[in-house]
Amino acid sequence: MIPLSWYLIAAAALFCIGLFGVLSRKNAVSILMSIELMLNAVNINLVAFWHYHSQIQGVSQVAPQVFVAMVFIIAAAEVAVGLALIISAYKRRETSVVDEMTLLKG
Amino acid sequence: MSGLQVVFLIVAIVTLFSGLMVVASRKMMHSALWLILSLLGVAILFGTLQAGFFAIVQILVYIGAISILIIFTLMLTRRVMDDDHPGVIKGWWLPALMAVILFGLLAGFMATWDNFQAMLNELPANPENLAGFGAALVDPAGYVIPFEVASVLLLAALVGAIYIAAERKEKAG
Amino acid sequence: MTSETLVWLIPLPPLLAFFLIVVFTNRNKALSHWLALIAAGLSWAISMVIFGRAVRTEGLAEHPIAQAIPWLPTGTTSLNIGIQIDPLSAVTLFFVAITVLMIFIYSTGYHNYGQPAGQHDHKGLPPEGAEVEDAKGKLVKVPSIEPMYSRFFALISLFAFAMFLLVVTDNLLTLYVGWEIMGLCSYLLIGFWYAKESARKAMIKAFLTTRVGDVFMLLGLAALYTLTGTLNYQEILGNPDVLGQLAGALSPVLGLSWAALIGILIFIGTVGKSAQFPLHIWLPDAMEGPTPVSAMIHAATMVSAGVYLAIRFFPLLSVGWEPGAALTTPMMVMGVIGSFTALFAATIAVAQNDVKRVLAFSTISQLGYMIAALGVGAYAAAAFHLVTHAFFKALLFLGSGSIIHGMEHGIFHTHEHVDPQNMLNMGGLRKKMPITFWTFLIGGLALSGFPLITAGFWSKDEILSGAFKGGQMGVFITLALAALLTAFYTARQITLTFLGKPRSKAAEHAHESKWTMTAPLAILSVFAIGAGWAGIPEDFPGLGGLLPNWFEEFVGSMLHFEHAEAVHSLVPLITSLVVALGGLALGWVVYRGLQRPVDPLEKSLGGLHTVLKNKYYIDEFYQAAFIRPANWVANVFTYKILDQTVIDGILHGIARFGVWLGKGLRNVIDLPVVNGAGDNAARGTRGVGMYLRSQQSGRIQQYMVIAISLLVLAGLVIYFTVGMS
Amino acid sequence: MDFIEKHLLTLILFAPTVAALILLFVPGKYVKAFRWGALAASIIPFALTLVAWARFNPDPNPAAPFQFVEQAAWYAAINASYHLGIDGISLPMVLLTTLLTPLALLASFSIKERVKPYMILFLLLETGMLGVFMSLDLMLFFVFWEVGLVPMYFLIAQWGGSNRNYAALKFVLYTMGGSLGLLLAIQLMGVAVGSFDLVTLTEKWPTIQSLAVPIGIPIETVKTIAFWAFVIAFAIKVPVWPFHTWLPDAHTEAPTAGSMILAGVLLKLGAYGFLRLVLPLFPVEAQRFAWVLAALAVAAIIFGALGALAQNDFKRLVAYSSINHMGFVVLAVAAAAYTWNTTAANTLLDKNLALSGAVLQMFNHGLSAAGMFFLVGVIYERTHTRDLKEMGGLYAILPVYGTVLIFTAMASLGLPGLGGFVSEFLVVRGVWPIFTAAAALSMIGLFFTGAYILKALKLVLHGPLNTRWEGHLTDISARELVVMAPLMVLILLIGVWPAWLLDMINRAVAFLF
Repeated sequence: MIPLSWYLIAAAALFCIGLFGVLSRKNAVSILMSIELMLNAVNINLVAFWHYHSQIQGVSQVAPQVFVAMVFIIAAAEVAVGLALIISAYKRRETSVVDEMTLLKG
Repeated sequence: MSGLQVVFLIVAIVTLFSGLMVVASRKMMHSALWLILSLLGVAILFGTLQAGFFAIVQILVYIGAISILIIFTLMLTRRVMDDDHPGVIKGWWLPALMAVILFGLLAGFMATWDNFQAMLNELPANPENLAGFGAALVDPAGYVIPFEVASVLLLAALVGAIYIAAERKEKAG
Repeated sequence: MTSETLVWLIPLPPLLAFFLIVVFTNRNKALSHWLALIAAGLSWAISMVIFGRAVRTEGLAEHPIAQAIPWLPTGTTSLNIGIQIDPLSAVTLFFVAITVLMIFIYSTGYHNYGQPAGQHDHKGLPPEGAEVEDAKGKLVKVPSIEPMYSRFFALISLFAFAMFLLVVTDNLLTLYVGWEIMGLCSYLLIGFWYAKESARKAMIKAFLTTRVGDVFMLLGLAALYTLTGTLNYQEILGNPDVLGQLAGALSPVLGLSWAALIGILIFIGTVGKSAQFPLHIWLPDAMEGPTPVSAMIHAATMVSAGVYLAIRFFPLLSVGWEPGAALTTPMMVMGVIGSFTALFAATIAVAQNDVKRVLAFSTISQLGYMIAALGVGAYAAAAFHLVTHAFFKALLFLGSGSIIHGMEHGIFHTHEHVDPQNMLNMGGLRKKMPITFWTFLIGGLALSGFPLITAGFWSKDEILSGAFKGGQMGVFITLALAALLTAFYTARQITLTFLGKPRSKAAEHAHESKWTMTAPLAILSVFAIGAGWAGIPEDFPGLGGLLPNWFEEFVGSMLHFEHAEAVHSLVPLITSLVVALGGLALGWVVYRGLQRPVDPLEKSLGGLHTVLKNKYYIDEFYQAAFIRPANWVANVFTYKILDQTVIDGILHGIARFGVWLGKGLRNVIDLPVVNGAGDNAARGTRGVGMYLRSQQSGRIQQYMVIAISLLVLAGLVIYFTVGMS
Repeated sequence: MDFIEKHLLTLILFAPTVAALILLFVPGKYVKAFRWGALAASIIPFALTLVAWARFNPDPNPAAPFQFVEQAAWYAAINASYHLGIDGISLPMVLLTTLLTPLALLASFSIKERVKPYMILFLLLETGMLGVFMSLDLMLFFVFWEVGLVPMYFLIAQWGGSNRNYAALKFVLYTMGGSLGLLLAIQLMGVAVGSFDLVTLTEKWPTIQSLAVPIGIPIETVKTIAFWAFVIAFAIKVPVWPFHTWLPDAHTEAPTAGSMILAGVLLKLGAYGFLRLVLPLFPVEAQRFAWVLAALAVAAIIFGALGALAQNDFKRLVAYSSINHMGFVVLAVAAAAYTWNTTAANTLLDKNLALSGAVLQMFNHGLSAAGMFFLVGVIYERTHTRDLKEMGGLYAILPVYGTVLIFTAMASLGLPGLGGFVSEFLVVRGVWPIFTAAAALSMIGLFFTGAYILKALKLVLHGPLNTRWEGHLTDISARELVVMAPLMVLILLIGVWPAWLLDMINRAVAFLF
């Protein structure tokens, strides 16, 4: 009984919050957390559209479910690798502040 | 305004607020705790969408695994916890501005869609058809390949994570 | 057991012996030779049983002992192989089994079984003798045992297997199998002492020369199989319809009928195997093998196989011919080649000094006789001569081996360095080696056709009278001349070897061989005499009719036409008497009192003798005319010019063209145009990059901000242009 | 058992690949594990082939000409499918492959360097070869055709002799050059008929009247071009004179086991292509150009033998002998092509005999050539030279080796009683009434076959004792005898009793052509 738009707006908001975090936070762990927020926003959208399409077709739709599952998996993988990298970087440089990692500097 | 809509609004507000706190708190540990709350909110949102399975998975995977992992990492990199200076970069207004514009854009785009205001009705019983979902994941004509690839990816990520984070016996240089 | 089963069993024991010796007993000399001997004995015993049954069977030619099994599936049908004993194979089996057994027994003695191993003996070389202490403690040299004793028995068993297979089989394909395996065995046995350079050459020569004939024969086989759909003797040779069809159909070659063409192709196989001119060159060189091998090749098996094949295919070779009619083309070819070879080889034999080489050329000559006999249609005579020749030639070869052994004994004793095979070094061996002498004499007389008592007389006489009756005077005269020469060189050989005084110290101290060698000689000499009595012509003055001409009746029954006997004439009889006795006498007179090891003929014949001694320089001619060109074609033309220069040249040319094209493109297009433009673009980019570089902070988030702002900008543009419309 | 029954060919085909993948994860220092593991892995397909042999019905069923068929969707978009199946022609080839690979691996135990990649490449090679023999889909055929090429290239280039780079490059470029046309022709046919399935193509392509996509060239011309593309690709592989010069180089430089497989199986791929693809797909063109093939085959027989006679390098000599022997296969193919539409009973028989002989010749040559190359390798490992002039008189030092060598050489020479004779006789007999002159001329080659074999034996074994080697050489070892024994037994078995193999070939050939 909730309009689809509410979910979409909420997801967009969450996504933008996450984006802001990714762009503005200094600490790598925080960035990672922000990314999680973005992924969650995406998931809200996916589940909402799953509900919407299932409702139109009258049958549960598989494809959105699979996408959601994929997002879960990718999120898990990303966190695992990301955190491992952070720990590794921390051990070498005693910091997890992204500003201090500027190997790419020209 | 039905009860469900009220619930939705409350949960959405809590979720967004805690999301904001995740990116705004100074202390990392606080961020992490706010994150849990936000994730929980998302799980409830799933529930309102009658996706109970994903709600549970959300709790299990995100809150049970990912958040805990993040907290562990924070504890391992202890110095960070005592970090007291501002958590955001100096020119934080630019990303903030961009986020707002992006939100406006997204909302504007979506609003042009005809079905934007479509109502989500209650689905019939057993809406998720988990058996069908499960079968589709292992059906050669369905999604077995993405599924398998994702599994391998996960495995590779785990192996890689262990490899990266493992203590090196012989330190080069 | 039924005769059929028994016939199947004949070739098997030697084969089994071969495998057993090769795989298991090759380190145990006694076990090896016992295996071989038992195998040969078994084959001999079964052969005799079969021969006995065959002789007693009425109408064996029409209803041979035969049995076949499918072997090669060919479409819906299959090619069958099997066994068949008819009169021809029965008599062949008879002499093959006996000579093979004798040669086996002889071999144990020849290879010095029971003697110690030589200190300096080496595999691949003839044993040089061992030094042992005698009773007085003095070092003496005695013959030593062959180092590759087991190997010899293995190979000769395989050889025997192949010959038995060839004889008992009922079709041309299996015959070819035996034929080629024999080729292999002769190759390996001629080169038994492979470390000798001469043996190494001789073995290849033997194999390749006979292979020339074999490939033609294979073509004949293919043609025959194509036209008749079978290779079975009875179905082709015993079937006048098939023969008639073959004779009627015209082949694409020289206007010959298919029968004639196939006949000639198969006959070329015989020419190779039976060492007829022009493929005779391998046989004298084949003397490089141990003497039992020579006996095996020249008497019992290989060369006989060639003649056997020709006799076997006589119905095809002579299709359309009957006594008195014009000869068919293959018969004319056989008549010419046979009689020419007979005379040609006999002339060479006169000038040879090696005791085995004389016999080798005499073999070629005698085989020519048989071929010529077939050419004039004397079918039974050819078969008869095949049998008698096998006996006396085996006897002569084994005898010559005994002589060589005796001489070697003398050499060991005196340490004199002479060639134990050169007859000019011998002389007077009669007293030293009595058994060898008497048996060799019997063999020699049989070879030269000594009247009445020897087998050779009867068979040779039949051939001469066959040629005479057939009206082939050219063949008759040639053969008579050859017979004269045969008697002459036989007398020369016997005189030089056994009579007179020793011309070397070694000959003085020669010693009779042991019983394992002399006993086979004695047994064979019985057959060298007695075998002739089976075929005394009925119209022979005086003796004719005393014994029935059993052989002619038995083997002659193979042919379907009646032998129309012409009016008997005394000319051939008198001729054979004159040439045999005259030749013998002449030879004895010339060589009677020879003192020094120089051949008196050398002086009297002069240059001709040199030509004869060098075998008409045919080897040299072949070397120049065929072998060297063939090598040139292989080395220079095919390999160097065709493969390496032309074909590879083209390939490398293509490759080089590819490289050239690539380089050209690079120089003309890539470097100035593409690279030029690229370089300039790169330089520009670099400049811009250098400027931008200063703008790079290395902070990921800044990059992301830029990226996302661009994204947002793009979204705004789209939103306000496309989205609005 | 049901699973094995249904997927027998897939199991045979991919067992080596799976083993190779497993070996990939074993650390390279466990040399023994690789040797024995690869050997054990290659015995699995052999055992399964025996199962297939036992369950194979030699009588072809017109409704289902192929047995153990497996079909699965692959590239559905272009109608190419994973379609496997074997009949009486391919089964002997599969057996040959699965038999020779373990033997070659056993022969490779003497490889000391980089054992891991060597064994893995070898197993992949086996899959490639087997795939060609089993494929019933041209796309699949082509894929496996190329898959076999790559490991061989590396085997030659990595473990080869002194001139290996040149040889490997020549081999790979030459074969690739042929494959190019093959691929284009396959695509052309696939587009024209709308399927790459061999069974469908065999039905439709020979009688096709127009291309699906008109390209403005008459259909006959298109077919002729496709025919030549096929013929040249296969002729290079066989190899037919004058496309043969890659072979002596590749064989000579390849490691021993590589030469065994190269001569034993890879050459058969070309001949198999002629039988499986050229004859059924291009009967009209094949008949029109049969005389060209026959002429080239005779040239291969004669020049192959003469080329072998010219060599003083033992391995090169054996390599040239392959050209000579494979010429007979092509000659039989030419004869069959010439008479493809005959109905006369005796010509049918001729054709049948020629083709049976050809398939049997492929099998026999696989045995004897592999044996010869192995024996060359054995002597090379001991003397470190292949120059015949430096050998000689070795019989006295290596009696067992000498005996084995003589046996194998005689099989190669075509001695009656051994395998080679039966097939050569069948070919000559079958070709004789169709191409009489060619059959007669091939006798020259047959004669020189004898000449070069004897030359090799003479220079290796016979002659005065070579003191240079005395005391330095050891006779053939038990492991090497184990490699030779199955080959020798089979050679003898086919020579004495060919029916067990020939019967199956014969029925398949009679059914197919």
